[in-house]
Amino acid sequence: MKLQEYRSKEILARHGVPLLSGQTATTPEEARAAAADLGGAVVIKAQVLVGGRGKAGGVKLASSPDEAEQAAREIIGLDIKGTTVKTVLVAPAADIAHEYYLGLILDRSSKAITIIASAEGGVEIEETAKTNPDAILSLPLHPLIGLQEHEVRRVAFVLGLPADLRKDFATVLRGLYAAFIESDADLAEVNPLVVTDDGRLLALDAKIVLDDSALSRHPDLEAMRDLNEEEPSEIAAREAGISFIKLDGSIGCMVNGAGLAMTTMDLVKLAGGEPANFLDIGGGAKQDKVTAAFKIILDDPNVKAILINIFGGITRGDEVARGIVEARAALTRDVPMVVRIVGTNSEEAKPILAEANLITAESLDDAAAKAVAAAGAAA
Amino acid sequence: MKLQEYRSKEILARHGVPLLSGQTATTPEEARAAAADLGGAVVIKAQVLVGGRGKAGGVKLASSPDEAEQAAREIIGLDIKGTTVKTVLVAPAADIAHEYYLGLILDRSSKAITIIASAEGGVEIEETAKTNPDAILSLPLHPLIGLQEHEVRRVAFVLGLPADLRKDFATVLRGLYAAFIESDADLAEVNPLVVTDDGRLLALDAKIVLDDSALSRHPDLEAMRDLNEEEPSEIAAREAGISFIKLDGSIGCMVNGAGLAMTTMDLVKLAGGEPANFLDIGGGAKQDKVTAAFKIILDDPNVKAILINIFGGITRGDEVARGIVEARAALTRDVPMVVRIVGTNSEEAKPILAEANLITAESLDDAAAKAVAAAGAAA
Amino acid sequence: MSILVNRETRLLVQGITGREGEFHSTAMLEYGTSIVAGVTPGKGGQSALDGRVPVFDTVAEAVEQTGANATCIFVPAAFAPDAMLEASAARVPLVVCITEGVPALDMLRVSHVLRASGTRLIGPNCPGMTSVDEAKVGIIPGNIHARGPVGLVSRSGTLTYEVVQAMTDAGMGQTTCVGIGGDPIIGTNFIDILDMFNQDPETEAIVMIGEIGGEEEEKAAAFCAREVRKPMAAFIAGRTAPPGRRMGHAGAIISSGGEGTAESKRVALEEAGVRVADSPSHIPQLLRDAGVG
Amino acid sequence: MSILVNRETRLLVQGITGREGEFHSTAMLEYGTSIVAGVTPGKGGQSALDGRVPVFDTVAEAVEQTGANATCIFVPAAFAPDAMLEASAARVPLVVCITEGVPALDMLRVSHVLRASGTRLIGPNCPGMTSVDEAKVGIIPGNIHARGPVGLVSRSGTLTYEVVQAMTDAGMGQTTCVGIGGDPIIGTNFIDILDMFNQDPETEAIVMIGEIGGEEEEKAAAFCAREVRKPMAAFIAGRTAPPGRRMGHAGAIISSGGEGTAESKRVALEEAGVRVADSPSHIPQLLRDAGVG
Repeated sequence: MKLQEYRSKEILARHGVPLLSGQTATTPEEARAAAADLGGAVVIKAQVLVGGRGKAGGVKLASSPDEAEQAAREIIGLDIKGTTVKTVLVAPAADIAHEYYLGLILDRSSKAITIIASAEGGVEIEETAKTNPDAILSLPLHPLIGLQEHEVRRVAFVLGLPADLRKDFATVLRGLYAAFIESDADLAEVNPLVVTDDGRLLALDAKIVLDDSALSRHPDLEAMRDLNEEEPSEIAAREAGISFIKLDGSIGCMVNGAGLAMTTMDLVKLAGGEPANFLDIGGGAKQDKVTAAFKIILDDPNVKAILINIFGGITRGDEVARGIVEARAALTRDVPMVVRIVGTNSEEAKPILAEANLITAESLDDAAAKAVAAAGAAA
Repeated sequence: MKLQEYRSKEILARHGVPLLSGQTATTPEEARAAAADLGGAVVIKAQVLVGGRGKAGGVKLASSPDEAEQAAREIIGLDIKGTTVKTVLVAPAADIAHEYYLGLILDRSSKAITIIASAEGGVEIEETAKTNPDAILSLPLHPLIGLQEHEVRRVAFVLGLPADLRKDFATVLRGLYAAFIESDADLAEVNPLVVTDDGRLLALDAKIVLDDSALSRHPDLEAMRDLNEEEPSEIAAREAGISFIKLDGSIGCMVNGAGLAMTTMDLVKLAGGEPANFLDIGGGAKQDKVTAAFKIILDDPNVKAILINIFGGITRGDEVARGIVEARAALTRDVPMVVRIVGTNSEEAKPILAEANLITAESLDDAAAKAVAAAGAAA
Repeated sequence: MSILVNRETRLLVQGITGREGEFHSTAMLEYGTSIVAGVTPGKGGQSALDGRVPVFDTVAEAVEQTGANATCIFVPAAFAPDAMLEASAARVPLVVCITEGVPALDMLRVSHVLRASGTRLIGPNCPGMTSVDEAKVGIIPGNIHARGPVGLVSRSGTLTYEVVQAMTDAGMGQTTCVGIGGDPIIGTNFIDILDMFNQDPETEAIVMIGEIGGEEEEKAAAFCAREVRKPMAAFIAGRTAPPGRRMGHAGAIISSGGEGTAESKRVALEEAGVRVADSPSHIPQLLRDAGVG
Repeated sequence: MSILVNRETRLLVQGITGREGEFHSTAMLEYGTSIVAGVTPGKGGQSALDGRVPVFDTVAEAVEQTGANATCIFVPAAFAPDAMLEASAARVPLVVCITEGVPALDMLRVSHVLRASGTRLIGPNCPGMTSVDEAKVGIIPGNIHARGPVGLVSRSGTLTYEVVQAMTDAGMGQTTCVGIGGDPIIGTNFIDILDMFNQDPETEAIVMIGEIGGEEEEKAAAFCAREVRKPMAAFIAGRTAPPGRRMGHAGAIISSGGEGTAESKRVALEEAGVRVADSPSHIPQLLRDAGVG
């Protein structure tokens, strides 16, 4: 789960990372008040989870409350890569002498939390990785003893920080590490980390991405979820315990298992169609989940057909078949459905599906082809 | 450094270990007041660092303040293995249904903190190790991840604790472990850990031994040192940065290096004498240290001769020789001195020693023989 | 021959008295797997699966009493890290963790400790493995297999079943089928299993099922080019997955920088001489084209 | 031949600009040791020992720039654990820590991490080692040695010098003399070094200097009985030490239960066929009796 900048900064501040926290605002008037309250020049920043807000006009400087209000007016409501800006952060502006990049990632390859640092901050690290990979220090930490003093020193020396800021840098890196560990993060980055004209070290922007598998032990962080930036259908799916991602095609998919769900999408595409979603209904799919899945899929008006692909293992085919038939009876919108059920009790599933007049298929390739045909006919 | 029972309990209580802490008393009247304050039956326990206080009469039950005063009167002033009891602990008495042993040691052999547990508590674990070694569970913990839940469970099951006390046991073991780690202990034990007649789990006695090398980062624990139980000469030595242990012989030893100091003692014994002390003056022995060492050695009236054995490495022989000559001039008591200086600048040391009329020796065997002879002549 | 598990496997099940543990243990027993012990703290002395398996309080005791040499873990995510560490501390050489949703930082710790102590960890969030007609450890349905010359390794669950079923339907049997798990931090990766198949005399060909996310397939491709001389086919799921989104599996995510795509993995494998299928159903034919069967 | 260090040793000194570090580095340089770098954080770019050795901010940089393959640590106890970890992280294969007074719990952590990563740690609280006429790493006075056929290993400092001097005086030279340190938790124990000497073709006989505390001498005795066919002599310090007291070295303590006595060690060694001396000065004769020299 990605956290908004102001939330990420909240967490880092708790761990002693020096930053200019500012105030959030959802209206131009609030932004004006915040600027007046902070005094001096401020920067107004769109709080969105997608990247590239700067280029999209989502970040503006303002030297007075008037200008802040005007800037907020321009930013709030702006569409940035499909997300409408609802909130801005109004933070004191800083005079920047130098920008650095400092991040921690959970690197699956080295199976280690890895420090990523660069003296070329302010641009996306992926960009630096392409243009100047030698400018990036990548330092994997020991998984059992974590961040050590010599690693803190080494990063400071490699970045070439002024000697009198090395102690402050240690505070930043230790705080970033503590925040990473204590919030079970996948990523925690400060970009840019700046040295100001008056010689202070400050985190000007921050980004934390949390490990979804660990969220259940962090109710305080779960509460930071920004529902404003999620598809309502995805919120509904999460609440129903279904793994769902909305896409742009016309063929809704309902599958058990993530790998098989991706494969089903791939085969829809291979058969000439476009999947409308990724949907993994999980193991032992019961009727209430099937019902919820139907509703989520059909709430998308683009969906012209549904492909149901269930490989029975834990899940029993006849139970799923009955669930489908019963759930379908309650649907508000009827679209063609292609159902493929294999594995445990798939034979028992066949008469149930046949009686309900559902299109069936033996192989996955066949099921995908039939779903694409059905969607084409319905369009 | 060994901590007294009441100090050890203080630390364990801070880490949530359930116990009956009680109050210390240094006079029978204080013990009476403590017993009255606590109410009910109490146990009066001598606070000494040597073992076997129970057999020596240092632990007594008292069912009233009167009895408590009487018991304290008998215990305070008692000599237990050379230590005079100054303080007693007055603690509530418990009705014991079962006694267990639970300890954590730093095991040099497995290089791990190791849980030692036995359902046969109340006796010294060394005793159980001899009589019934199978009754002892020895469980080394992973040095980097420490105590794990499965280890807590396992100890509880092996001890055969009642099911409803397993959760309380987890509190005890986790608390003991936290106390061990946070105080940099060498040993932390609860013996006995008891189940009372009314089904409570309690630490009735506790012992913590601290790692001397880590004391500098625990000023609060250093302050728990019981100077009452140390030889004044050993206290003086520690303050002078000298490693010193008083023994019963007549030949004082002053050596640089611990292994060589032990060897010097061994050779004194081999030559028919008895060493009066272990004394390691450390590397680069300067004159102030030599002066302090002389004073500490000569404060022991049994000392009839001094054997000085210096192997120059870091330490320069001529400097030590000059230090000896100058320090000797200020001595209040004159005993024969045998000086052996080898290694760095030992040639330059010779004329200095000769001029001062000190007995010199080339080999260590020779030095030991001369010291024994000198002590015999002086006696 | 087969890899990881076989007729000598003496299986312990951690969480055997739970719903999932009991259901799948019954299926494993029916497949012919020798389940010698179960562990549920507090239920020591009882028995499970209609009296067929003794239950112990601790793994240490179970191992001591029964000589168990492998364990399958069904305990909830909050307790799974401790269960894995317990098995390793009791020197069980093979630990298979089915549990889904274990936090990555826990797995960082656990996988490092287990690897350093020489314990082989499969998973977590994996379906386990079947050595066909010898032993089944995990949740792969037993009836989809047929014995034959192909080893299969996969990051996925039901997709594995899909491929196995397609192979069995096409008359192409398997030695061992292994699901290594879909999480970012897992105990055993593709290369470890490919190496075992490469050295197993009875395995004549290898199928690898990957998906988007990470670089493990690319690394496996490099390993195959260097070490593996047996015919190979592969399938990579997620060609249609959008970047930056987690596709069900915690590990299945294409980074916003574009690493971890199906295309990158496909190209790497093809360059290593591995035949990559467009659909799971094409795999048997690709292997036939390579001279298998 | 010799063990651990030789003419190929390219030494790094951590804490080279400190008082101890500078003094002993000068002595090592004078002995002929090749010191290629020093590390003092914040002094990178300067030089030490009258311009003869470049100083770096980090071990990683020093290794990268100079190819250092061993390090000698002189930093204060509070910083020594981090220094050892830094050397290991930079993949320096041999770490010699002279520093005394490192807390045992720190060493538990450090020694485990270094061992798991394949770094050889000698010490802490040790005098280091000399491969006679080849390289000296540590603080053993160089002038007490003579080259010859005997390898020496010891838990002690000045006692080591005493024995070496006695041997040299008696015309019995050494291959390598190693002080492994007097702390309870050390990186390398007797057995590791005995094994190296046992395999070193030029080492014809071995001297072992032990002291009270722990069971390492007893374990070494068992190893000697099993593996070592070269003549051996030993000395154990502390026959007169009282139980329960720490004799200077953090590790030199006889437990109140009576383990760790000089007598127990002496008996174990004699039973393993090792000749045990009553005085360090007897060692050369014991070796002669065994046919050495």
